[in-house]
Amino acid sequence: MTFANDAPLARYRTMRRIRTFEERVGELFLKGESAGSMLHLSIGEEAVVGLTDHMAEGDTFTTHHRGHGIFLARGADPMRMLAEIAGREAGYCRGKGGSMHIADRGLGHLGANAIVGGGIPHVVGAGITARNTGTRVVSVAFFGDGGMGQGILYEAMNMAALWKLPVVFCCINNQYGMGTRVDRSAGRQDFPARAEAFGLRAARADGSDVEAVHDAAQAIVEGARDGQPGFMEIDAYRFHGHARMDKSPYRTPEEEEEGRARDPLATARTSLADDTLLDTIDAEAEAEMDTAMKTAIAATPPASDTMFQDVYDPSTPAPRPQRARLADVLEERA
Amino acid sequence: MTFANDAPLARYRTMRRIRTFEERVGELFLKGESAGSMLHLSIGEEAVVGLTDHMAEGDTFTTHHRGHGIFLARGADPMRMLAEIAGREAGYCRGKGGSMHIADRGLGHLGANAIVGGGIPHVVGAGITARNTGTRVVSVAFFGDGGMGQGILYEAMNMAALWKLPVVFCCINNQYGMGTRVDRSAGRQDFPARAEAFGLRAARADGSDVEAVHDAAQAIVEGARDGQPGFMEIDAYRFHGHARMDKSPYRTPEEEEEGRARDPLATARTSLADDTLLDTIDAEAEAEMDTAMKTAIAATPPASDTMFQDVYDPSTPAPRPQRARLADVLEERA
Amino acid sequence: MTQTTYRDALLQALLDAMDADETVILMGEEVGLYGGAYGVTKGMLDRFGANRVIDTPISEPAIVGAAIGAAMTGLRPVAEIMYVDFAGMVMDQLANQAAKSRYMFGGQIGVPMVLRTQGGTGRSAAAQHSQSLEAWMMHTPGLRLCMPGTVSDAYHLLRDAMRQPDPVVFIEHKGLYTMKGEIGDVPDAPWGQPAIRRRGGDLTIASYSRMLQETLTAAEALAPEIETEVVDLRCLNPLDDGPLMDSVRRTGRCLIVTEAVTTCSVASEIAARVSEQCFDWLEEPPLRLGGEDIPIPVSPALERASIPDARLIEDVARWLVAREAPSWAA
Amino acid sequence: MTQTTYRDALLQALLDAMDADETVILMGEEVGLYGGAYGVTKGMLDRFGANRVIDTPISEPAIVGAAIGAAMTGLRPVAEIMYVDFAGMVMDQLANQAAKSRYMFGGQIGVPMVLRTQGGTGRSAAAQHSQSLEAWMMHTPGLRLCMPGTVSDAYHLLRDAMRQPDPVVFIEHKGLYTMKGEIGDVPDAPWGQPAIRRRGGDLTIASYSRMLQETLTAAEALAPEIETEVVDLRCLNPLDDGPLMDSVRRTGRCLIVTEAVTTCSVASEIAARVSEQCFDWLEEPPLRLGGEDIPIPVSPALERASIPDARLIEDVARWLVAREAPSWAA
Ligand SMILES: Cc1ncc(C[n+]2csc(CCOP(=O)(O)OP(=O)(O)O)c2C)c(N)n1
Ligand SMILES: Cc1ncc(C[n+]2csc(CCOP(=O)(O)OP(=O)(O)O)c2C)c(N)n1
Ligand SMILES: [Mg+2]
Ligand SMILES: [Mg+2]
Repeated sequence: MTFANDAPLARYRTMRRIRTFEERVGELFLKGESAGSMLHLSIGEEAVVGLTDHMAEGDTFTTHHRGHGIFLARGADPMRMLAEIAGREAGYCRGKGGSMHIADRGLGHLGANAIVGGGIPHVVGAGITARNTGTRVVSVAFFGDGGMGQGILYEAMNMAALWKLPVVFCCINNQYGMGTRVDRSAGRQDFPARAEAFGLRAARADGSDVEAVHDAAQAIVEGARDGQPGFMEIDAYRFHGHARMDKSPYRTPEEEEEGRARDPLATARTSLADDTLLDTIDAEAEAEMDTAMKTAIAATPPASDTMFQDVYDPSTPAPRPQRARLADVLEERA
Repeated sequence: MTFANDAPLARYRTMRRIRTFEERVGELFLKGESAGSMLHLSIGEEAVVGLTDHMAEGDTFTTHHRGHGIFLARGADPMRMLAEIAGREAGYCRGKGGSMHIADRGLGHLGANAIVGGGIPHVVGAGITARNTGTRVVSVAFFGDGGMGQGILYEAMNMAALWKLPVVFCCINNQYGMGTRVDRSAGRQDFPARAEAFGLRAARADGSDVEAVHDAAQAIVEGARDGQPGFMEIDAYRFHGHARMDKSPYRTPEEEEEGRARDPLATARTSLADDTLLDTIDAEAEAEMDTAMKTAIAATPPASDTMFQDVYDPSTPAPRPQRARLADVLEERA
Repeated sequence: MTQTTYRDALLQALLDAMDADETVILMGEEVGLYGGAYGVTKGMLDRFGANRVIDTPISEPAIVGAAIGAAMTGLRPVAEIMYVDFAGMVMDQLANQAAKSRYMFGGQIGVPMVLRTQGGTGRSAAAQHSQSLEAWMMHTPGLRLCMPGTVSDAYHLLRDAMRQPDPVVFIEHKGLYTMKGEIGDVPDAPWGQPAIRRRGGDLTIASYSRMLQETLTAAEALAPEIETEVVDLRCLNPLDDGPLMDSVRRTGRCLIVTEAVTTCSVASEIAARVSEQCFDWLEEPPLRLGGEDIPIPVSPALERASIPDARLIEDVARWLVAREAPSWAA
Repeated sequence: MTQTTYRDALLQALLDAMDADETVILMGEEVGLYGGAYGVTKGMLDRFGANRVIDTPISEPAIVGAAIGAAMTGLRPVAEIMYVDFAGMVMDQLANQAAKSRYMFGGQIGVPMVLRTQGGTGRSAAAQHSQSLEAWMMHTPGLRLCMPGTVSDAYHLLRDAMRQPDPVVFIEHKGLYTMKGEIGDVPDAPWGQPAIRRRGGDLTIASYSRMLQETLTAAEALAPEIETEVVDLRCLNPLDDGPLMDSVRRTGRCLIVTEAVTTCSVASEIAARVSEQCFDWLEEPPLRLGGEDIPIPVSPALERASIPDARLIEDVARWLVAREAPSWAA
């Protein structure tokens, strides 16, 4: 089946693929096949697709640690993502980066980041490149409500506003930074007001409704393309724990139930109303992700000498392994 | 002559003492008696006295590198300041700190700072102390318009708002950070709006009128004492260059003339209108600062072994001088 | 004495200090309601309330900055940075403010705070959550630096740290939290001094933190063939190197084992001191066994291969003492 | 060839690079209208315009972060941090982002940027404006690190730095800007390698940046009594130590002179390597001559006394080679 790429149905499909993907990531961990337990699922935050749908080929972006969904929305190959999350050579980063450091230059992904706020200023630089080279490229920084605590965000927003760069700051507010609800981390919770105070155009949208996000994001992303940097808050809920080991004991079951009721997939299903078609899409997503999962698990870990590669560009000799250094010293004295 | 301490005439006197003091600092440099040339005069910014007059004994504060005037307003001994600026043992910091690192625990001065923004978060901690110990102490961070570029300011303001701490952030906007006029560093120049976006009470006052500053600062400082942190911008002009070597070639003579016309001392003289009395005050200030200057210049530099003192508290052995370390090695092999 | 864990020993130190001294406060991300990212501070919020156990926004520079201000004004803050990898965000507050205040201000204003954090590999947490950055702190006069490698030290060093008049960076190891051991009635060695963990005459191995445990395992395996003296450096800055030098002068051989990137590391500093002070006693050059000079890869196999373990320590020790070349040096 | 200054050599390198490659941009505080805090970039704004010479707000972390993003997307930014003392604000962007991107992302995304900054003592600028923090960068795999100590290197190393595919931290010295010298037609040594500045058989002194000049002055004063070989390390990370080791194997003696705090410094790293690689050739232990382990005091006399100078280098050299004890070692 086909449908226009930038349309509610396509958005539903992307959101479903994200959710199914994230469920597989959870299984990967349970199977003991993931590299570590620092896996942050974006379930509940799929409506970010409403913003990414305004991005075009060539546009660049950075994400926080909870970035799987964003990258899928921008065209990622689920197999290579899962392989990376599993620490396999076939992964996007050859098993060096893992879940929190996926990147793909070709698709404009300048990198997920395990430092809260760490990737935010990079879009300012991407904006300078766009300006200086005269492209119409937009660069988007995705981060969480926790990122609102990082001073570097305000430094970056100020620069973007000052230089009128084609840059968007997108805060996915899932109400929590680990165990801290946003009312316990923000003196005032009106995040768009902060961005406006620095001279950005700002909006907030309901993250349980991808079409609302899509509508609000239009002016923000297109404004940025025209040199009016923007800020967008997507108001969502983190359905699961912070990472795989967290059972969220700091939230009540009632709150969780209410939060999970704000489900962008459910909202989309209701409004799209074609259950048969949607079920087919769901089944396709399952099949796609199952295949990706199998291939990723079957992939091999990186060979141990790859450890010394890519510290620098190949024009610089790789770091000398310490066994070689020690062997030199000791052999000379043998 | 005597007059109520917190009154326009007293404020004029303090402003005059600051100005005369800063003129002496300039002379100290010309005489070759200062430690280095990194001396930042606060001439033009004396109206900060309108805010400091709301501070009480026990209140604490931190300043930026241009902090001489603020500290004088809080009771500094000009001789000990000049001695410090000259790198003498009799200085506030025994000749270790210099102009940019004057402090005095007794007068509540937690330290001037040569890192733009560096001292700002310290008042948050002072605010926690005040809260936890149940005092009515306020802590004020003084910084320049350049400090508005530092992310740590926003982190600190957010914390102060979140925890309702007795803290004031005071931005002395002298229109320049070195050679950069504020319109070239700020995406949007409404600084109080930034503070409000974080949940602070905020105000801006005309820095050429100390009484206007005094009026505006009242609600800010007293609000902070009651647990409503505040932000205050004092709109002033940097009369001279950034530091002693800077002739400000990046500003036009017209702009400088206009800026220097915004003179808080001239404004105060006009409104106080008692020339004889004011002239006496001026003369007293000159005499006071002349004496301070003479004493400071006559003071001795620190002995060279003081270099190893105060790296740690005396309970920790002082760092071993390297000559002693080398002597050990070499003597053993003699 | 009963067995406890490194984690619980830390908790006990915090509890005892907060019971004894009401100026002690905790502040950091997730130290309260969540109980600490690695569970160290569980229960503290309920026990001491939100004024003394302060959950903060994700604002590392201001967390350290606020702790400094609190310390300057009479409290004894224990600030937490969740991973030492975030040190790059706070080195200004740490090295330019906390470390230098007493000095710059001529001795007037001390900063009696503890910065608790944890580092190291072992969880496939990748390049930004697995580092060992103690060298940055050791290169900063004015800071004190502790890295406990035993359960007893987790307790006693943290208690001692909270009594210091100067800023202490206290780096735990994520791979040690579940380690079991006993808390001694008294510290294994005085504050600021190394502890000799094992006596032996053939070789001195200096280490600290998790690598101390790997070293002890290796020493056990080497005995009685090779008698290893194991020196736990514990308090790295200022470093009291006397006991280490005494040991090396006895054994004539010194191996330094750390987990950090080797270049410009604590191991390099120790090696430099050993050759300065023990030159005429040395049978062999002091050798560094550290982490490879690379970022930490996420792949569990690569991560493990990038740092020393007991096996590698044994290999090098045998070669150093008995000239038995290991397989990898063929 | 005509004499020029270290400052003008740097300017020339920037001009030539920007003329040759329009992807090169400058960004930092006061690099444009003001012409640079130390006057290096005077005239650049007029010549290249505000899109390529970018005055920034006082936001060091975001300056480095923005440079990283620009580098990732095709430009070759030269970002400036006015004083290396502000490194503590940018180490996260530098060490966790710039240095690790290529590695974490499996080789896909390089960060070809230069971070220009300056450090060192000499201006009574006190504890937060006088430091030498290169050890932090040398401890960071993925960074390149250069510290030019001659006029010709100021030009050639900066040009080379701007051609690198990886991030280079380029640390100038505030005390060298007015130093005069010639820019060679070709670099004094290949990129990444040390330069032998003087030949001699009695003693090797390794140094870089301003201490190289003090070392050369001392070497001159020592000759012909003591023939000193002076090795300029120039490119500290990754360090090609081969030429230094060759030299030490010839002379049997090594002194390392730096301005930074000695503990855990570049000098410590060099000393560790020398004893590892030259143990059997050494007549004396490798010795470190560095800054005192203290913050830099503002008093000009104390500041001077806190770091090595030619006189002290001479003293130690005479003692090392000729066993003449200096007055201070009585
Ligand atoms: C600088 C930094 N501080 C702290 C952490 C630890 N940490 C990882 S994720 C996280 C919470 C982030 O919350 P948010 O930004 O809202 O993202 P979310 O996890 O909710 O998607 C924290 C504190 C980190 N990785 N980096
Ligand atoms: C973190 C940091 N960045 C840069 C500098 C260099 N510097 C010193 S003062 C100054 C300008 C500060 O401007 P502002 O805050 O407005 O204070 P003013 O000098 O105008 O009083 C700069 C850039 C510094 N000292 N610290
Ligand atoms: Mg969140
Ligand atoms: Mg200013």
